[in-house]
Amino acid sequence: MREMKLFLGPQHPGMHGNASVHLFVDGDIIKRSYLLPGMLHRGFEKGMERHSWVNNISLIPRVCVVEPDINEMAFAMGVEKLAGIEVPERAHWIRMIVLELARISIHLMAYGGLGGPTGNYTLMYHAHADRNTILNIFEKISGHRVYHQYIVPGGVRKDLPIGIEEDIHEFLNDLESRYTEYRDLGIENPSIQARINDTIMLPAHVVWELGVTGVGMRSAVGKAYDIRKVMPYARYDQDEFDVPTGTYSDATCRIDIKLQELVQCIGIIRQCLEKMPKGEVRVPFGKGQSMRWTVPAGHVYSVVESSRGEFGYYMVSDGGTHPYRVGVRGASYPQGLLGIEKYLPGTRIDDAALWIDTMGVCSPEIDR
Amino acid sequence: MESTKFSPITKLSKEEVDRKWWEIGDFFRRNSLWMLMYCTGCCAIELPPAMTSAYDMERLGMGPMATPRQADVLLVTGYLSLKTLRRVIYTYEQMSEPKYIVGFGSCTINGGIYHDSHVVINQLDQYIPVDTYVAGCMPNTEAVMNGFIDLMSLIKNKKADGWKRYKKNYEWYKKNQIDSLGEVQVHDEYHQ
Amino acid sequence: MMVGILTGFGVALFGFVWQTSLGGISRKVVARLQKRYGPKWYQEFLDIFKLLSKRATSHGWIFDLGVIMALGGIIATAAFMPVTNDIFAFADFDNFFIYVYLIAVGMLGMAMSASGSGNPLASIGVMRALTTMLAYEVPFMVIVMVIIKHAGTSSLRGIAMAQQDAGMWYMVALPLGFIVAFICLLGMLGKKPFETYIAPAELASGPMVEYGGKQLGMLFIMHEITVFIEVSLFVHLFLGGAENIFVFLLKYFVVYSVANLVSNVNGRFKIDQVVVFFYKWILPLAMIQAFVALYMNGWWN
Amino acid sequence: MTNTINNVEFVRNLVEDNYKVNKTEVIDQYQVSFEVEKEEVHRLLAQLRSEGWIQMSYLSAIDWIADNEFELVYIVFNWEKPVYIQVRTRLDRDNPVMESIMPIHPGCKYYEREAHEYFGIEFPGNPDFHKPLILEDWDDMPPLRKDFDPRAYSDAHFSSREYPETHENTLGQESKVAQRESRMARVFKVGKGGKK
Repeated sequence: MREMKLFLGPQHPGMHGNASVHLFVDGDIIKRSYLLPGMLHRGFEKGMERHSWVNNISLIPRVCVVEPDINEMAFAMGVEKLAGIEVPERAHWIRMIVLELARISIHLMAYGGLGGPTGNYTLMYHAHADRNTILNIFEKISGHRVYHQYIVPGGVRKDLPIGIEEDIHEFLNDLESRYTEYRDLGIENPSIQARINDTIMLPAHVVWELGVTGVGMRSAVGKAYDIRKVMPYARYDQDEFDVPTGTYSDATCRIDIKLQELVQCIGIIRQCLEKMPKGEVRVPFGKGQSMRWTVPAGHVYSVVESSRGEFGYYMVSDGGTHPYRVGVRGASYPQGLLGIEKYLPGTRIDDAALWIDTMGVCSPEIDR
Repeated sequence: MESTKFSPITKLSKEEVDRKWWEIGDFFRRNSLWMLMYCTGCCAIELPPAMTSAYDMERLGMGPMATPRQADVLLVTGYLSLKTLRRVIYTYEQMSEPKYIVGFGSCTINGGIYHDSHVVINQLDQYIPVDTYVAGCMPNTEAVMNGFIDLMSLIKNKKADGWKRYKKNYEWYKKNQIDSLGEVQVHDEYHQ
Repeated sequence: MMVGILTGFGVALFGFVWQTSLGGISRKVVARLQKRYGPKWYQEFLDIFKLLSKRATSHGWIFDLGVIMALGGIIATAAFMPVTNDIFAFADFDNFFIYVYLIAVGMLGMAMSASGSGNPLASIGVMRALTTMLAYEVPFMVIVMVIIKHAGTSSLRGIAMAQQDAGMWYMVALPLGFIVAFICLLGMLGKKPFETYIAPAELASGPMVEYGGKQLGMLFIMHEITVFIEVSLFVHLFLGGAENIFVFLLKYFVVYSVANLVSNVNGRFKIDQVVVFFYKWILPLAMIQAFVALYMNGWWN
Repeated sequence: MTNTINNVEFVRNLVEDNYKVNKTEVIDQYQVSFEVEKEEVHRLLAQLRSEGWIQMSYLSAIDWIADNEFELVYIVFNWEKPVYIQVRTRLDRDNPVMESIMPIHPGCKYYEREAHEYFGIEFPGNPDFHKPLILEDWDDMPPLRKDFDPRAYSDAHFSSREYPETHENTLGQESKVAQRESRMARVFKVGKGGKK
């Protein structure tokens, strides 16, 4: 069989983002594979330098479309650390609720995304139906379904709407009641287990070599390496939640960890809703002229635990009204580029799309 | 005196017959639009809720199709960097006639939030013929469904003729593409 | 002779219309399973006529000839299919082996035109379609041989009459055989657990990658009639044929919607898992059923 | 988790004893940054890796155009002792060359390729750092340099939509153009130091 070249190209039903994977295939086995990034590149870091600190609040969530709140939180924490702003107590708890709701919506999308390459579209439809309820809750909180611009430097844009607690509680109870049904449809489904058991391995030495973080690392190394535990930000230290880990990291283990994290998120949100104090939600910055607000000079690397791993903003300010340099460390950068080049060959064509989903490769983060 | 019941059958000219067949074809094309599974930009995150149980695009007869040959609607969702635009032009030219384009988000109308970026084009209409736009920076899912219904009504009153415009002034489109993109030829780093 | 040919076309047309509308209804049933409304019941007709109204690119004469050969072969097979005891085209031509032979003509036509389209994904899809066909044909043949041996005749109506006279369907008489045949039916219809050859996520709809307007429309018509042939074959072999048209339609509806619901809750196997699954589990079951039916004819007749 | 304060102390003593550190900044209990000479970066990163700072989180550059220098930033992290260490070095802006650190952290092959594409920094030792990665057929200077103006490039290459200035009065209101001009005039007067 001579070597054939196939494109898991920008236009492919299995490719969720917009990146092109060049597969050199012998029969069904992939011999060499390269990810060609850059389809979604829009000069994001150059754009950040041209907008003032306040304008960037609207540009920030557009980095990674699947989890915009993680970017807002990382940017807001970075600016607060540079400018030395202290966020009021209630804002911390509201931020945690928004972040955990975003994490549930991403895990649901990732779990539904498992249905695409394996062909179980019913799982995808059910997961997206629930995710849509979260988007409606976000629309009530911040006015927009996907890009909320809700977490701003200095706290949260405005307080939670009255009566949002009932919606959140109702959604959480509904999701929890159908949790076993979700497990039967996906991870306990024998036809899907045949696709994800003992395949797409991620051994521990690969984790350190690539720099994989998040679910990939926790499923391979077996320790609770989660930024919310290791470097608690925004009152995560006052919430009891445990971090699921595993040592034998195949696709099933990673997806199982994501489902257990889903349950933990539900617990976190419930605790936040009880412990949330009354009071101020935002510290105004820039005494009225927010467009000419200057942040003192300094370097900071602010980090947030996204659903795929450590998501960091490296910010440099030279004391002006515009950020001097902003670097974005995407959580799926290592798995995406180097992982596909070194660890995708050897699998079959059918596993390529599944490999990209379970490893959590999100192409807007790679191109920025 | 002739009988008024059977008026003489007016002999339809060839164009009228074609137009009648075309209207019947439009009825079928309108009610079974197949969109191409190609998430070109960040507005594509509003397609899953539109396709799945929340808003269910299949009620309108629309469904995702895997390859450009089979699809008739190309949804250009979100901003277009130069690399994506080259591949969108490739894909558009592979689709079978009559084909339609829906531009999502303000980035296809005037460059949106990336109007000053060195890699994002500002106006999609210069490069490929766009039939209808859905405004908004990430248009809401209801707006997306309204966009589809707008496209259907355009097909109904025969205004969705983007592919005819593309054929008629092909050189103008090609000149714009070459000016902005340098060359539309796609040769990637790993092309042996 | 002319009447036979006309009724043959009538049966093929009826099969197409009935299966297409049933396809629309089953898409609504599956939609309800997925918490949504689903398309209009005549959506499949709209899709097919829309495809026929579009212009499409052709990749050479093999590409077009293959599609015509596929459609012609399948319509010819459907013409021989008896619908009920008294509605049939040719009296003594409804032998089981005619269907097996003529379906192969249709499938090979499609394979020829798919590989003629020059797209590597299409050739991989065709290879997978033939391997899946190899996997599910063998157990199915074993079970059908048992039925033919037992019913004494290999004509479809004869088998149906045998079951009606004995008042005992082969579904009850050969329970293991029924399960094996149902799983092979899932393979034949290309339903979800064994849908590897038109898997959108890997091969971008396999052999149908390069098909555009008219060719794709003809392929859809061929697919609908193929489904009609296979399901009505299953009904005649295992559910005892039909006295009148309504019984046939009811049995057909039940078999098709059960296959559809089973397929919509399962994921897809990989191609090697499909072959291993059939040869490791289904073939031994078929062998056991054959052994029990032929040599231990004790308890049921 | 051990008390993080002594983590930072532990890191500071470790680095400041064996290396000539130009500047040290403790941003907070979880972050420390060191400015080191170009030659010492490899030894420092190798020692930090042996101490446990095994994960290379980020690598990028900053273009200080004022003092004609690039500044390379390596951010490493240790999950046992959670301290982010930023190792920063200065490179000359005219021919920026920095030995690749792939032998120490193989994971940063693509970070270096990206830094080359955005800033033009050479990384000998990285097999294909000069190949284009993100930008395709890019003919201008590396885009993330401070003296590159994307707005000018965009206006030169891509035509943008013109919006006509004619605001015709459809509802019969009296025109607001005069109000708009007087408001703009006041804004400029305030802007140029006029009293509020």
